[in-house]
Amino acid sequence: MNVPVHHFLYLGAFLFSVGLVVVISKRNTILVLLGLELMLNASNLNLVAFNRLHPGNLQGQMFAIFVIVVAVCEAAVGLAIVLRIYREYQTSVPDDVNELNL
Amino acid sequence: MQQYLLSLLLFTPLLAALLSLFLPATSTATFRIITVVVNVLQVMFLLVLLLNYQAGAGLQFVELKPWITLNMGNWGILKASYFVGVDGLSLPLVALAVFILFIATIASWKITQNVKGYFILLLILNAAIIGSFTALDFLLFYLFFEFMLLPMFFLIALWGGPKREYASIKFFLYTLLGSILILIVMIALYVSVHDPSTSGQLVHSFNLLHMADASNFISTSVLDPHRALQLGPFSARTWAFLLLFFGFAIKLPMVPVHTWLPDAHVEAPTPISVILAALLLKIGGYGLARIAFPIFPDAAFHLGWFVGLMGVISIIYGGLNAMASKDLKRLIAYSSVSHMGFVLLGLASFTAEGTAGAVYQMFSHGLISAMLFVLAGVLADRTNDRTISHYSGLAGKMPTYTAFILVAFFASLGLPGFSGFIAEIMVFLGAFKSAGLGGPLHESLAIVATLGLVIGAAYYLWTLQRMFFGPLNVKGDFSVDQLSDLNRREYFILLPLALAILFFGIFPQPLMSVIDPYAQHFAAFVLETGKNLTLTP
Amino acid sequence: MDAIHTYSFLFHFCLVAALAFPLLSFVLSFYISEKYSWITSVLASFLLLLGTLASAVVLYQAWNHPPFAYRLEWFSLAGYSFSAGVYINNISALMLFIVTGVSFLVHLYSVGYMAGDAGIQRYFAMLGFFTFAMQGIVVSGNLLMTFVFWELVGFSSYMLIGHWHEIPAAAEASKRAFIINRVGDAGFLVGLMIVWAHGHSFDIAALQHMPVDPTWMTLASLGIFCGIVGKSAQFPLFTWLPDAMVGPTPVSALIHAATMVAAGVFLLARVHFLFTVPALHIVAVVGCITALLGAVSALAQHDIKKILAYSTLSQLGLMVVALGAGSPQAALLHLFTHAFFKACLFLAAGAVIHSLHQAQHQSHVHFDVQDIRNLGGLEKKLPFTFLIFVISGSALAGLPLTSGFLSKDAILTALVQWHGEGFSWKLLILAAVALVSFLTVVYTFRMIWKIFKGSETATAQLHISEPPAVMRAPMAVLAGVSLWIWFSWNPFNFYGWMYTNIGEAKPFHSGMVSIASAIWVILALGVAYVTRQVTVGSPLLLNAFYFDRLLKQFVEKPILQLAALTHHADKKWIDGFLHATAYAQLIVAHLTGWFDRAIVDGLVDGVAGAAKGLGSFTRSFQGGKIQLYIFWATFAIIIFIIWTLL
Amino acid sequence: MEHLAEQLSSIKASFILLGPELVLSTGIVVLVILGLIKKIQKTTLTAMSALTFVVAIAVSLALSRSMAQESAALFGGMLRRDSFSSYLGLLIDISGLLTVAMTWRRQQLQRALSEYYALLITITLGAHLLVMSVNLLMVFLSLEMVSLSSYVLAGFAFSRKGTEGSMKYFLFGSVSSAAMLYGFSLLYGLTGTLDFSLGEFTRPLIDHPSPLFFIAAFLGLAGFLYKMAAAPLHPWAPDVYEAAPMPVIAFFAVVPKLAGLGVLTRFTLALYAYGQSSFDWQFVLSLVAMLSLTVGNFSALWQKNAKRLMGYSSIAQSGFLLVGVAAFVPQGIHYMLFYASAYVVMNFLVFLYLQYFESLGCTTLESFAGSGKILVWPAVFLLVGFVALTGLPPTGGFTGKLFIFSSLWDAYQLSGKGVLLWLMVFGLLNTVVSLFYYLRIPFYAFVRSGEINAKPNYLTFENLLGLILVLGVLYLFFNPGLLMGWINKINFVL
Repeated sequence: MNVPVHHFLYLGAFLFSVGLVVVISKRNTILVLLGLELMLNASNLNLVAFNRLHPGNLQGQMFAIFVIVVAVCEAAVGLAIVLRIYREYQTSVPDDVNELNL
Repeated sequence: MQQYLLSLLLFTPLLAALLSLFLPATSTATFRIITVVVNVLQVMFLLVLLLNYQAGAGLQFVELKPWITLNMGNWGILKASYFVGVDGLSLPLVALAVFILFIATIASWKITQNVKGYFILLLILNAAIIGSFTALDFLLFYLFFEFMLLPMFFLIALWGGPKREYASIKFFLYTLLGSILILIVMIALYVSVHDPSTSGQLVHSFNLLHMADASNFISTSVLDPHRALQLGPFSARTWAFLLLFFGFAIKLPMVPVHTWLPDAHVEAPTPISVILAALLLKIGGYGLARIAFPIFPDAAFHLGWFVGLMGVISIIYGGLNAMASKDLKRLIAYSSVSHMGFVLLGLASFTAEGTAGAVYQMFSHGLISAMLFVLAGVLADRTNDRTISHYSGLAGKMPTYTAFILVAFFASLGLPGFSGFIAEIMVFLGAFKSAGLGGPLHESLAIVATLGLVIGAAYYLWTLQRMFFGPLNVKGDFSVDQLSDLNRREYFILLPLALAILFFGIFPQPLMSVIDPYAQHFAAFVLETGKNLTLTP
Repeated sequence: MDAIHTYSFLFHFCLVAALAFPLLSFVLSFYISEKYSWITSVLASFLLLLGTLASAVVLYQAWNHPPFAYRLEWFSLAGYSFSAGVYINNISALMLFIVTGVSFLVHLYSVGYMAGDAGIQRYFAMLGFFTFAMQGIVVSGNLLMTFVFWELVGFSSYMLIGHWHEIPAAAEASKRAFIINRVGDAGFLVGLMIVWAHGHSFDIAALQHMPVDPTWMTLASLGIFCGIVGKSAQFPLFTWLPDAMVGPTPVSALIHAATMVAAGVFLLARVHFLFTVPALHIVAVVGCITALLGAVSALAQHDIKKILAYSTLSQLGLMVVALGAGSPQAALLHLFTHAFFKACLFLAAGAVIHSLHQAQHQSHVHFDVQDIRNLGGLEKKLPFTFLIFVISGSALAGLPLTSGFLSKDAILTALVQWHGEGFSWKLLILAAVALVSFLTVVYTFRMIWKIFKGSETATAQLHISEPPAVMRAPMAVLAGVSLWIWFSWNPFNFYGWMYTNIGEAKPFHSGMVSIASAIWVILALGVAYVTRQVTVGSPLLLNAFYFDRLLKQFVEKPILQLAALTHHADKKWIDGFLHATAYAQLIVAHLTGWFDRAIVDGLVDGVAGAAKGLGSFTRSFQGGKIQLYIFWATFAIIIFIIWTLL
Repeated sequence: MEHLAEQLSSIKASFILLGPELVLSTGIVVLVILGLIKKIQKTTLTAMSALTFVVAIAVSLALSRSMAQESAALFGGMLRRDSFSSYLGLLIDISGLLTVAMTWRRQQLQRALSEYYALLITITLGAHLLVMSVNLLMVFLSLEMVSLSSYVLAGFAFSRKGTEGSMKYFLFGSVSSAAMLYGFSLLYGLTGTLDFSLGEFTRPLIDHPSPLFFIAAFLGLAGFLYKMAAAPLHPWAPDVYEAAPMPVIAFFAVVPKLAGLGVLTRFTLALYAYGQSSFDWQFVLSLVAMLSLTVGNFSALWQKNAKRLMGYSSIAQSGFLLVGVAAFVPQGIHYMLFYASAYVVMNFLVFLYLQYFESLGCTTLESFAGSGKILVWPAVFLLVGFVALTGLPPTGGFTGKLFIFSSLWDAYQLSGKGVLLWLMVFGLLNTVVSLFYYLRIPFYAFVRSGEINAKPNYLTFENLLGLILVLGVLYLFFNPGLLMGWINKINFVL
């Protein structure tokens, strides 16, 4: 099975776009965090897939591992913030949290 | 001491301001005394300066000290210096500044609110004005130029009239806009100019004298007169000139960028109005003569007609507006617009007469407008009302005041015997002659400008008729009893002004002999260089 | 100037003294305490007397000697010298004497006339200054200095006409006089600019050799003529002169005789050489119009002083015609004679007014004492004044045996000579001048008749007495010099000592003209007698063809409207709203108004508005909703990428 | 493949050059541990963190003195310590120190102080690493280090609004860094290396330019722009600024900005490849700068809240800093560093006094009314700060702007690109607009009359520190030579 590299790229781009749309449009903060994960994983996919183009170079895979770690941290911080938000605002809809404006 | 005279003039007020800073705010009299002492010292320095000044010897009392020297490697060295000096252009204005600032201090005697702050700001303003008139380094000039803004802003905004906030912000924004235009050109200029005295290394100099020499432009620079880059309709040099021109024209002020002036004047306290009209406006004209014209003579030559035309428009538009003004201070403010138009017309003539007239006009208008604003202030002090239509027949009630008003009005409308006449007639002669010498102005401009004389007579005499003649009658929230004649302090503020105006109207030679060499040199330089640079492809 | 004449010290001294005394009078007036203000009047008259004596010495020493020229550098610029020059020849010496003399007489007269006036110090100060300024014009050998004094004359006339500043009409008239003069002066200034640009000198002597392009020369001379039109109240800038009658009567005498309106004619004579032929033609036409206009308007006036004012207009017109016709001598001769008899007439009229005022004051009857319709039969009550009036009136009318006959004759002769042979438009001018001299007789006769003859009406109940001696004396002196004898031995030949010495004498005198003129005048006298009861009721003439209203309507009002408009526009900047202006009737007004609203207003309002608008635009992305932020940022990046890649 | 021993020795050598960062790391650990002690004095924590910064500054100074000016690659090319990064690191440390000083004045109000300081130092450490990074992986990691800590710190007001700011910051930041990461991944694919300082990175880009590359690079840039709060990735800034505690804002306005600027400079210079790049990065940066200036200045005109106003001001200041980079001439970077230094001083001057006034209840602009008459010195110093931010003489802000715009003019003369001229004119005219809002607080303070509950007290810590900062701002105008001489020694190599 020899899938060309650009297929991975398309998939990555698709994942990234979906993630972005989710981030922008979902009304639940948890889902927004999921969208973020999608976006990060789109990059991961790219990084790993590019190994095809640059064989013998493990930097991409390394990077992906780091990204996964960072994504975990990010999720942790994000969830903590969401919890705080819920405590203060009794909602997890980002749009409803808009006391800071203008 | 002689070689430090200008520095003494400049730093005495700053040191006094610093000293005042550490004195308790409660001892109000101290601040007045300190300021007066500074003024007296400045007068003494000025006298020494005048006695040792040699007319026709170019720049004198020059102090040149390195200030900023930055070695930027391949790019070259950036050099700004503490470079001051006086010549036939700046000496009259420095003298005027010292005199008017003294008058302003005396006129400030009645300030009671926050005396400390007021006098500190006044002292800073003092230094900035003197500095602007003496600086020969663009960066230094710009420093002083900007330095005037904040004290002036607060002086109007804190001690001004009812609409002071609006007026002060308008003043500030306008002037800042002008100074930004100047800043743009300053940046472009110093990058483009090198110091010819240093061989080998490229030295980017802020020295105005270097900038005025066309051969000092780095040949790759956009502003190099021999390689004028075309940017849209004009060459880069013309653009630069236009920016400078409008930058200074705002200060001058020229129609249509004049509207900050009436507001600022109407709202400012009397001494500040005096300084504003007598000195700050002159910096516009001074900047044109010192910076815009000599550095870009080709563009100035090319656009001379435009400068002259704007001058004529200012003369007439300002006059018409003065005629329709209902407030005495506003009327005087508009008359300033009209009179400063003569400065533009004179400078744009590229003749010795026109230039001398322009400088003389700056000096003379400094005296006359100071007197006018003091007079307007006298009335405002009495009744807090400057509406022209609220008064009638003051001549009978306030005879001395009316006498001074007569002097000031007739001096301002250019009656012979007063200094304004000499200035205006020189401007007219120069402006008319310009075309014959290959200068940029058409004869018709001078002819149209004579309308300004008629309009000037019309609004002043009409005001006289309305306010001072006819039967005594007042309207508004005050009574006739409040209209006391001049008190002694006011009298002694006005008398020296009136005498000075008269003196320079009857004996122009002392002042003219100072201006003359400068005017000749200036006119010949801009005309010749302007023509030559224009001819070179 | 082949023979260099050295002037004595006495001459120098007297020349300085002649000018210094009036100035001294001006200065000293400020130092006399208000309590003793009457001293001013005496002191001033005394100083003027000294001045007159000094100028007499000057006249004596300079008469028929080579001109005295002295140049003092006022200031120098660019290698050119702006000098204050003195130039004394026969004309200026004579004029100096006449100015100082008449002024002295007026001063003297004023001692009586103005006694008790509150502003007497100011009055005499300005009178002195007025004289000084006029003397300056007379002796100046330099156009710039002339212009300086010219303006100063305007200033002092402003102060004097508006002497009674509490009266609104006086304030109005003085303002008007100054502004109208300024209009002329603006033209004068243009003339000066042309002269300077081409000759680089203002020295009158030097200008005679100035090579100038004829077009510029014509323009320059017309420019200077503008100044003259203003000062000598020629058409169309004459309206200030009748208005100026609100000033004190001695001032009117001075203005009309020696110090103000004379300046124009004098200057015209002095710089006559600058005038090119086309320019002279215009001068002649303007003079002619003025003369006619003055004469016809005088017919319809009821106010004594107005009649005299219009008569001055018409006489000045005659002088200007003579100058236009190339005969400065004739004009000057008439100027000199006119100075005496017109001063005399005004003083006499002043005497009438003064006496009637005094009488009114005692009896508390009020009517307009200057209106001749209220007067009549004063012959018996004021015999001395009547006599003076008759003598000086005859001179004005140009009856034989008076100075006026001589000078008018000179003008007519000059015109006859000028128009030459054949038929040309110049003949029309000659005819007009003849008509003017005819009308002059008519209105003068009518005026005197109405005041002194007939029966008393309003004044019948009044106890009227002659004015004091201090007023009578100057009148007597002036009446005396209104006779022919001072100007030419032969009462029918103007070609006397004065005429021959005030210019290049042209040996042209036609006895025919004198005879014709004498007959013409007698005829006019007859007509005047016959029609003495006819009143010319034309309001058109009464108001001098509504000229000032015309000026008001078409010059003043638009300017004020324009001013209001520009101001309005400026204001709107500040207030930030526009509303339609009621003043926008004129196209110009519309245009400037549009310009101001669109361009000038637009600046601050526009910039501020745009800034705020832009601010609210850029801010509008900041709604507080985080997902929207992200959306906008994404959107912006996409736009950015697309824009850059394309 | 190197030998392990060699690698180890190179890592050892790297550690020596990583002195300041090690100091900071130690500080973090110590502070966290100290936080565990129940009865610890708050002052002790403050002193400890101040000490950390002081030592870090001292170590960096010592290091930059001892180090030959050559740049040194650390950890096999992950980081690079050169004079550029050292200088920025120093600025960042000084900012940290000033933040600690500001915090000291309100430490009693601050909950979880040890964590607060620890996070502060973590951000500093991340910023240090960020400016040293030449590897995309390292860039990502250090950027996340800064970001994650910032998200938390932004909520340290422990208020409703603080939490909201924190959330917005987090969401916006995460998306930006995800986008950046995506861009990085594409760049890796296109070039085959993560080290953007290498020729390998730029060569394929010069040889085979593709739009994909541009998109990738621009997405990468977006991450830096977000960190700098430059348009169009600025919207988080005002919200976060309004909600966070004052010292934190002061810190945010400088440290992440400078760190982002540092890495952006390196990154864009690599992309620009001495003008060989087929994409006009100069144009892009000019556009970004103009957009930032416009958005920042014009939006600020409307603000009524001092903190929010400063948020927009910080956006506009990013625009000014970017101008220096956009010139793409060597002295442009130098001048940018000068302006950045001046910016640190004037920024802290302003925030110091904003905090002071906030403690007196002045949060909205109107509430400043009348304060200038009672609290003369604080108001005057605040005025100086605002004047400096506006860029008027005689302040370092003016000199900085003068320098930056002269390098821009130079760049314009070299390239003749119209966009640079526009940027210059536009940027300077923006000064006028900025004046409008910068002067509003002094305007209320001095001109409007109002009541304020305070007693004039000259001898406060704020006034002492303020005086030092004011003198600094003025000194930078009157004698820029000293600092400029130091900056000039910075030899900028990729």
